[in-house]
Amino acid sequence: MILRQIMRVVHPLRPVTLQKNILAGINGSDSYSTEIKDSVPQEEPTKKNISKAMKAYLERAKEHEDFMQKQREEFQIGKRHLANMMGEDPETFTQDDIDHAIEYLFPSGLYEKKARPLMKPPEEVFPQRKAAEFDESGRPYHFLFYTGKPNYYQVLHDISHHLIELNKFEDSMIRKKIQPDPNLALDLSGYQWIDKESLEEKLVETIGDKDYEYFINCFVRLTAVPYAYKIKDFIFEYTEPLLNQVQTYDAVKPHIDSDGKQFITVYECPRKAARGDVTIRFPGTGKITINNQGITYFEDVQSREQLLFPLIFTDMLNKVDIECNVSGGGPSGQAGALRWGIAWGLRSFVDQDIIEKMRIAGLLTKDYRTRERKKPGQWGARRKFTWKKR
Amino acid sequence: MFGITKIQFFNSNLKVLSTIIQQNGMSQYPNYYIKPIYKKDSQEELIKSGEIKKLSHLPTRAALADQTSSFSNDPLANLLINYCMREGNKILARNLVEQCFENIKRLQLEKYHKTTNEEDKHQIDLDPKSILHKAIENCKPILQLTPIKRGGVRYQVPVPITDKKAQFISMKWLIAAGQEKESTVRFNLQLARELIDAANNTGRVIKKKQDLHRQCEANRAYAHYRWS
Amino acid sequence: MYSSSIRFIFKNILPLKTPVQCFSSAPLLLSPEKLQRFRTTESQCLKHKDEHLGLFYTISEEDRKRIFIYGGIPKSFDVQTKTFNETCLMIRQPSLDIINCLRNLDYSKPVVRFVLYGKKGSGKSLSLAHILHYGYQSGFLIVHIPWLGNWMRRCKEYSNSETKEGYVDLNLDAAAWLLNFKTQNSHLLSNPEAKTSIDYVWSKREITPAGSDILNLVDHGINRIKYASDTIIALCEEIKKLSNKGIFRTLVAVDGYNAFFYPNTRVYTEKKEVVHPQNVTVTQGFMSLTNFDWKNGAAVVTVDEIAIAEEDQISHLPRYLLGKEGFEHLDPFVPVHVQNYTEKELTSCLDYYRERKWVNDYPGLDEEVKFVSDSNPYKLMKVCAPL
Amino acid sequence: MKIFSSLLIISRPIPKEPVPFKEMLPLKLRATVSGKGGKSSDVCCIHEMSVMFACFKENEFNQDLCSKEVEKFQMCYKDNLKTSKTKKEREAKGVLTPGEKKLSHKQLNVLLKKFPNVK
Repeated sequence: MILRQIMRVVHPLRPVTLQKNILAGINGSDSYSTEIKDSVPQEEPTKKNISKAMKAYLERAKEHEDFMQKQREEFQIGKRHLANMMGEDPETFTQDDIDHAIEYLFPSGLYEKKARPLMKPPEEVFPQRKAAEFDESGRPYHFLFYTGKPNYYQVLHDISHHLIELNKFEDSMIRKKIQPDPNLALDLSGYQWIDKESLEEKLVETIGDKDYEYFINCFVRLTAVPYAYKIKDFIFEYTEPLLNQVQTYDAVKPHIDSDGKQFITVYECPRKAARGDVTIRFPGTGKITINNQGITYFEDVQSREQLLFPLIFTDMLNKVDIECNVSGGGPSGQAGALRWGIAWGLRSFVDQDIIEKMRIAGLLTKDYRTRERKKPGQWGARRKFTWKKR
Repeated sequence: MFGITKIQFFNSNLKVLSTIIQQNGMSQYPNYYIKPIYKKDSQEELIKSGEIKKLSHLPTRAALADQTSSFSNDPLANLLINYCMREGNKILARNLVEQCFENIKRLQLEKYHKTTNEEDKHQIDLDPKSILHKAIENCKPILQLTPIKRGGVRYQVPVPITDKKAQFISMKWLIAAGQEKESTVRFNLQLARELIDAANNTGRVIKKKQDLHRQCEANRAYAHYRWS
Repeated sequence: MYSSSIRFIFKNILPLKTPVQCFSSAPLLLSPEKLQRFRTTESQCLKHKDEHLGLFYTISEEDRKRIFIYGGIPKSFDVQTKTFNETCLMIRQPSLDIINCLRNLDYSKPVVRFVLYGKKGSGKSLSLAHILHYGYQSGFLIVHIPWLGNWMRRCKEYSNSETKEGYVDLNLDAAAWLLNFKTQNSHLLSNPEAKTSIDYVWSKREITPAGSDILNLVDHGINRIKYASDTIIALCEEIKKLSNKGIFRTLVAVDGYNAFFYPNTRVYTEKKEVVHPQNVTVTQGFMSLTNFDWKNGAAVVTVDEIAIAEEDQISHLPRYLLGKEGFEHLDPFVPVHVQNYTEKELTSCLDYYRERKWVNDYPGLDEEVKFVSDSNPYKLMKVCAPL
Repeated sequence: MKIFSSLLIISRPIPKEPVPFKEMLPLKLRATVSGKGGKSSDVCCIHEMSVMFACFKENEFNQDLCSKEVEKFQMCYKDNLKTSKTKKEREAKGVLTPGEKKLSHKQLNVLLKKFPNVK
């Protein structure tokens, strides 16, 4: 849940709404994809010819609504209790405060984040359900209702519709002897198709592996059309960006110290078991201090070269002063930690272009690889015991 | 607390979008991570050819501990260090290879001072790295013999090999030649001699390569066997 | 954590000596102006002045054969000189300071002691070599121990002394040293006034009578290895007397002097007990030479971490390395700090390397090398080696 | 007596009961094939190899003098690797290559699905 929340922040491209209104414009009905709350009829229908399916659905919907209502009330009470426990005002107690409180009251070291205690509004905890897909007489709204996966097939239907349209358009352009503009061509680099789980969530339907593969194949074929940029919005709805660059470039503004020098400190630079922090002062003379020692702190040349790497890469070797503290791990790990710290701190003093180059040079990625654990029943991480017949 | 998690998440560039991490063999990086391009000039080339745009959306792996953008850093020399390494003792392996380079320089400089002719002097290569490159290039075999069982008989069948494999074999031979010496001679000195010899297209390793080619030639009748 | 890697890096050079980057020779390709930047043609150490700081000067082949044939130049540097086809030393501040002092000393006063100290590989031994060259050129009688660690930690042979109870002789090393002394000073020893003052009775039959040549005394020590250690003591006393008389002006130079005060030697008695350096016979002679009870001479010694066992290499400062005993023995002395390269020395050294075709140049080499080696002369040499 | 009777039983003719045919599976070919076998040979560049060897023999295995042949051989091998790789990919995906006569089971299945049995 936490992650999902964050994702929303990271990817503003992705539609935030969870309402299933993708098809609303096409067949003119909007009710099949709305939330339960909106669609559940509040008063009993008076008509006699209400179908059995509708009846069953209404029963289920009411049951669910009652359940959710109960949950909501419980959540509200729980929230107030929690606020009292934390000594804060229950009226202004937000979801963030709840999360803090839970973290504080039930500290959990469980590795799997999903297994940790949480308290979220019931709408987030319990899965969404489809609203009624048929009217009172039992007639489905959607023409693909009987496929069992109407939303999924609707998307495929749309794809084929677009494909036909685009082909027609291309034919007409060829007749006019107009070439497609290469500048406008659809650039999907940096994006990937949404994965199966997100797609399922989006469609509120479970789909099989083969269905997903078919879905991807259809989209690949659609994007191969020269005029695919005309339906950019439709295609990007089903993609997600691979990497959000803005975050890498977002360097912190340097502080000013008492001497009027700019400085920036990077805390918790990790590599293997080593942890360190790096302070970079701008303008400097190229002095480097590691644990109150010079570069001689590292005996081997490789570690020294590691510290040199970000500095020569950005041409900042004699322009900054560096102070580092590092502990834990071995020399190589410590040097790696400091290398990352220096590179990360230097972003504040160089321009965007060089930051991007540094990223491609692999300086801004945290090297989170660690020693693989030994497994029982074998010699080490991978090596097995010598095989003996008996 | 959550503020911090958020920042860490951003910093690490990790793609947590899909909860399932796309596995990439035994690697700890997902398969869409590209390898770092850590040399400045190779980045310049990419910028010129415009391929850098394609990389701008892909996350990069962290540069390894022996990679720097310095001109003195040579990937092939790093590879040689790694092949020489025993039990992860990289400091020793690096020292040996660097001493070997030093010895190459000493031997070549000695030759340089001995020759009196100006033109001959220019002919002598004083760069140990270019000698290493030449030596490895010269020692690369083209074919390899693989035993293939046919009707209960093992045939040594000549098989073409990829460039990567050829390079590995070449370096393996060079290191083995360096280790094959009297106990009074140091490994680094012997390796230096072998490298200089191989760079001049003479010496034991070149002979070994030619022997392999000779054997392949003798067994060329089996060439059509290969995998079934 | 790091001790292992330290040990590893310095293992190869431990018994040798750390060098300074200095050397040079015949101009090859560079223009004269560029040449001036790192090389001087002034081979007379007498004339070396502040303006020569950071420049290389050449030691002629004869001088080198005279002074350094039995050591005095660290082995790693020796290899360099062979590769470069010439012996060049860099003129650096510490050696220049001492040479200036030696030039202006009042030799009627008791002996002045200079102590060169500095971190590993900062160039103490080569500074000493420069001073020795000066001493040789200006006619000093040179009493030079190339590397004391060779006696205390890597002695060739040891035996209980016959003349002194509880002492140990290092006769082979002593004889080798006498030979070294003879070659270094042969031109001075032929001085007719250089005579022994008293009789030396070695055994019933062997006597060096008073009034015989010092050269005879030295030769006796070389020929009768059994008495080499005792000869050194006798020689030291004679040198002191002759210097007091004004016949010789003496320069005592000891590399790794602190080994005289480091108790864990690798010299053993016949019972396999570790011998304190003060109980080694030859020590006596040099201890008295570094004392200040004589005049018309000077003593230059270096204290070095490498002269003692690895586990005790904590500090490079003289007080630690000499210990209380040694410090009081030398007190008062002139401490001279040998530091890492300055910016000018570094560029001069790298220019020299380039001229000798030792490094393959690339942009940014100087800065990178400076950062990686921290301007330490020995480290710089090692870093430049594979480039 | 006992033996005799048992013999009698044996000699008695066994009544032939007609085994009724049961149609366990429908009597027609299936529309799919399973992916067994399919080993392919990767022998290639034999001609280039023999040319190269001939050159080698002439020049006492001095590679410098045969650089042209060697390059040809290596190019051939490289091209072969590339084509076989793309071919393998297509086969694994079941994409049909026009004009290809040897088909993988996946490609066959695609083809069979396109032209099903007449019912």
